[in-house]
Amino acid sequence: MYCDMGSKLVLEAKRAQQLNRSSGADQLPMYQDELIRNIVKEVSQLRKNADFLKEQQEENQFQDKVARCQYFVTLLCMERNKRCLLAYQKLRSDALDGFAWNRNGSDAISSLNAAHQGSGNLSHHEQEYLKEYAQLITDMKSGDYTDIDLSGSLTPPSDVFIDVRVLKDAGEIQTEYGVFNLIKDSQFFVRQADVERLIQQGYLQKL
Amino acid sequence: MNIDIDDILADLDRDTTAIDSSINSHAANDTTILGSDGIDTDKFRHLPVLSAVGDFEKLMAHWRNERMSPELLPYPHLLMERTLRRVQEQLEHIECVSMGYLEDPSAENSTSESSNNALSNKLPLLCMEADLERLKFVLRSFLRCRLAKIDKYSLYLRQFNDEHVLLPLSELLSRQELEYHDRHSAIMLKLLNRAILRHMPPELQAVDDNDGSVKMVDEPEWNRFVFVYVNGPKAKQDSDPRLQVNEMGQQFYPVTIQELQEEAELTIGGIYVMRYNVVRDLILDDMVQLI
Amino acid sequence: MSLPWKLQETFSPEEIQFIVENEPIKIFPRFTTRSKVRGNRGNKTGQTRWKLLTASDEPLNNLVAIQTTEVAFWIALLLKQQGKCSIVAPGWLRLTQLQRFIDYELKNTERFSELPWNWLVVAQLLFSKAADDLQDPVHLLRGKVQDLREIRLGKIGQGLKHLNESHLQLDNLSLLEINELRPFVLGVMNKLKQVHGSIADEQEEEQ
Amino acid sequence: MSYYDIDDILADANKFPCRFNYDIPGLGYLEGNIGKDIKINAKVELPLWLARILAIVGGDPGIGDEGALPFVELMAPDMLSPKVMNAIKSGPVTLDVHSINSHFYALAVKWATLFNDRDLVQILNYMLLERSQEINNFASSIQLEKLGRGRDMGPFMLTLDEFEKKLYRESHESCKDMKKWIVQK
Repeated sequence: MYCDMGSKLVLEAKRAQQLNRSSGADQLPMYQDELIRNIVKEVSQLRKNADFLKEQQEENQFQDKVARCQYFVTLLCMERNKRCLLAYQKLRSDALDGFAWNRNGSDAISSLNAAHQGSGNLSHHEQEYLKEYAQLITDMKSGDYTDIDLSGSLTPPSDVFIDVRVLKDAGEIQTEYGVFNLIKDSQFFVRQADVERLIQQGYLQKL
Repeated sequence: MNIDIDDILADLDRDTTAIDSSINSHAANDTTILGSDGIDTDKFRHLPVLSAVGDFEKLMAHWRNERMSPELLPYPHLLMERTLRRVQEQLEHIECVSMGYLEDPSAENSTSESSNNALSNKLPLLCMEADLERLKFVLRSFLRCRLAKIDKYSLYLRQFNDEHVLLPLSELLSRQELEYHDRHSAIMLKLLNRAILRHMPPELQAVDDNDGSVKMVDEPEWNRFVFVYVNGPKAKQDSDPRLQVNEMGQQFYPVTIQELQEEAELTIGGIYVMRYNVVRDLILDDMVQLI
Repeated sequence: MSLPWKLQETFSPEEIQFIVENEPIKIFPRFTTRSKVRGNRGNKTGQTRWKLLTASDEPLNNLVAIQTTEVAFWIALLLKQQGKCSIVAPGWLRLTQLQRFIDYELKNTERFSELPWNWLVVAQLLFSKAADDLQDPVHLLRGKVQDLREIRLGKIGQGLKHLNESHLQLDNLSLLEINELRPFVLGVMNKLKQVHGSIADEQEEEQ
Repeated sequence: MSYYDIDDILADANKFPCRFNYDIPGLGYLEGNIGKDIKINAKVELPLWLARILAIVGGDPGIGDEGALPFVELMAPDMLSPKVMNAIKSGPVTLDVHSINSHFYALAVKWATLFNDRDLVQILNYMLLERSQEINNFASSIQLEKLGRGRDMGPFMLTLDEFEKKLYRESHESCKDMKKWIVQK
């Protein structure tokens, strides 16, 4: 049956959605290149059928809808395939948007590459999209909104100053409250905003 | 730093609480006034006083409404302009103050105990930092929420300029948001075109075709349920002609749930779960708050 | 998405806490700021003037030790953390008062007692950060608050059978309780609305 | 409902029995006879995205659409059979909705819309309220330490359809976050 492949693709999208939400990790399953190409082929075939049916109708001057029903079904099949393809791609690009924000814009691709799975699961177009969207975030962060760090934490700052323990040597950091030498196992009372990235990177642990 | 406008404003604020109500009415129109400049020192004595704290309260209300409403609400241009300016000034101010501390030799420490003491001595600075972080958080969360909605309704917003004359896109969004909307739709469409649409027959290449068996352009879910708190007019003396009084002497807004052809009462001080479209006007007028 | 899906259409408990923290609360400061000359913003005297954007700074620039004043909750907690004040717990946060609320909850199965809209957040924050400022032993207060929460949750559970496609009035529920309920109540009511909407539209067409 | 809604697209892929009201040339492939015609009264299972449209379009514009039959007649699927409806009425909570159809509510609503089926709406209303209370019990009672994945969620959880699963998941997240917040304070 036409469009069965489309439904299969959407099932893949559902899987991607669940993976994304349950793990909370920045992950997407492999881009279904082959399945998509096959669906596109099916659409071309449907298109040929439709052209043929239309020609036939014009030759025979079929007027009534019943005679044109096959043509109508062919169009609906194409429409359905389009919806499946777009929904799949849209779900993935929405997930990519999330990656880009989590990774603070600019270095999205490289940090995705550095991460466990890399950007290999993305299509060529998706990689380019991610790069461009990351650039857009970087640009948004400058200008009028520079001061508020748009890609910063969305958890309210309940404790602006916190105690942290150093998990890995991280060298010296300069803050408004002086220089801190981050040596493994030492503890500090610091401004959370100053060390947020270090916590995310696993250098520091909030106590 | 020369004259600190906020200090003067703050002083004025204390002495002139009487004009508070005019601030409110001014602020209610906040979103529709465009192009007015930031307050300059010569003019500001003639303008209503807008305190930082009052603005923060308004920002909180905008943030909470934006987070819970299905639609993208109008960008509060003037409020945001004032607030962003204050953030910048406060950053400079804090830097200025902390420079003073850094020069103080007792502040140069790297052990936790002594920096603890040093921090305690800097209580006001610590507090100002925390205060600024809080403000930055709300601004960030507010804007990120708006960007998410701009993405969600990207195509719907594209039709905005011709269809909805009430508020053109350039007023609904900030300048930066407009740019974001343009650029993000462009790269999104590029992706969809390259990956899919260009492989489709010409008549199936649109992304905004609403004539197919499923509408392509998503509108906000106007009748989605929301939690609301009915606050009524801000100042007691301000009466709202829409208000009625029930047999128990309580003031309420009569509302109609169109789809069910049902009437309901929204009592002042009450908490309700209501369809968004039923309370939309009251929310935009600040008589009802999304919670 | 630029807003994580978990924050879409709801708040996190931390965000509710943030909202509540902006409310005023009474404190006994342990230090004085009033005597300083107003407008002295320099640091020559070692005294910095408080200048805030989200909360009134006037009381902070006019503190007199052991004289109660009202400041934003988050400031009270910050001062408390630094040992610079004690917090005046609200009147309802007493064993006798809480018992009265519990009695009311038990007696009135159809209504919620008129606890403040922020009671749960205020109680939890004071328990963990200002236990020594409470009038009654904190473990007993915790118990009462836990009882209240459970009784109210039970009542909410009972009330869920009244969910409908029209609207609901939920007076005296606190913001945190509403937020906890939100996904469920809205999920069910939106679905009920959809179920009933499926025939409502037809009805209009018939007319 | 959105164009990009994954669950709506999947729901639409479900097949419903249809009866053709016309002889239609070339559509034989719908019942596995490629190249053949479809005969009047032929009973064919069609995905809802197709059946829904064919059930409202048809007739002959030349004669005027008044009284013209649509291409197909949609027939009640098993998931809406009297047997299932009775099972809902007698014990909505013990019903294995998932095994009946994993998009039960979505499809039932689509059906009610197509046929203005008031009885179905009443049944759905009852079923939704009864089952959602049970869902809430599960969503709110599971304890923090039991959150490890793969743990026995109880047989009821396996009977949920996609809407119910989502409702459970979101309610559960909310209760869990709340419990975490309280423990941390």
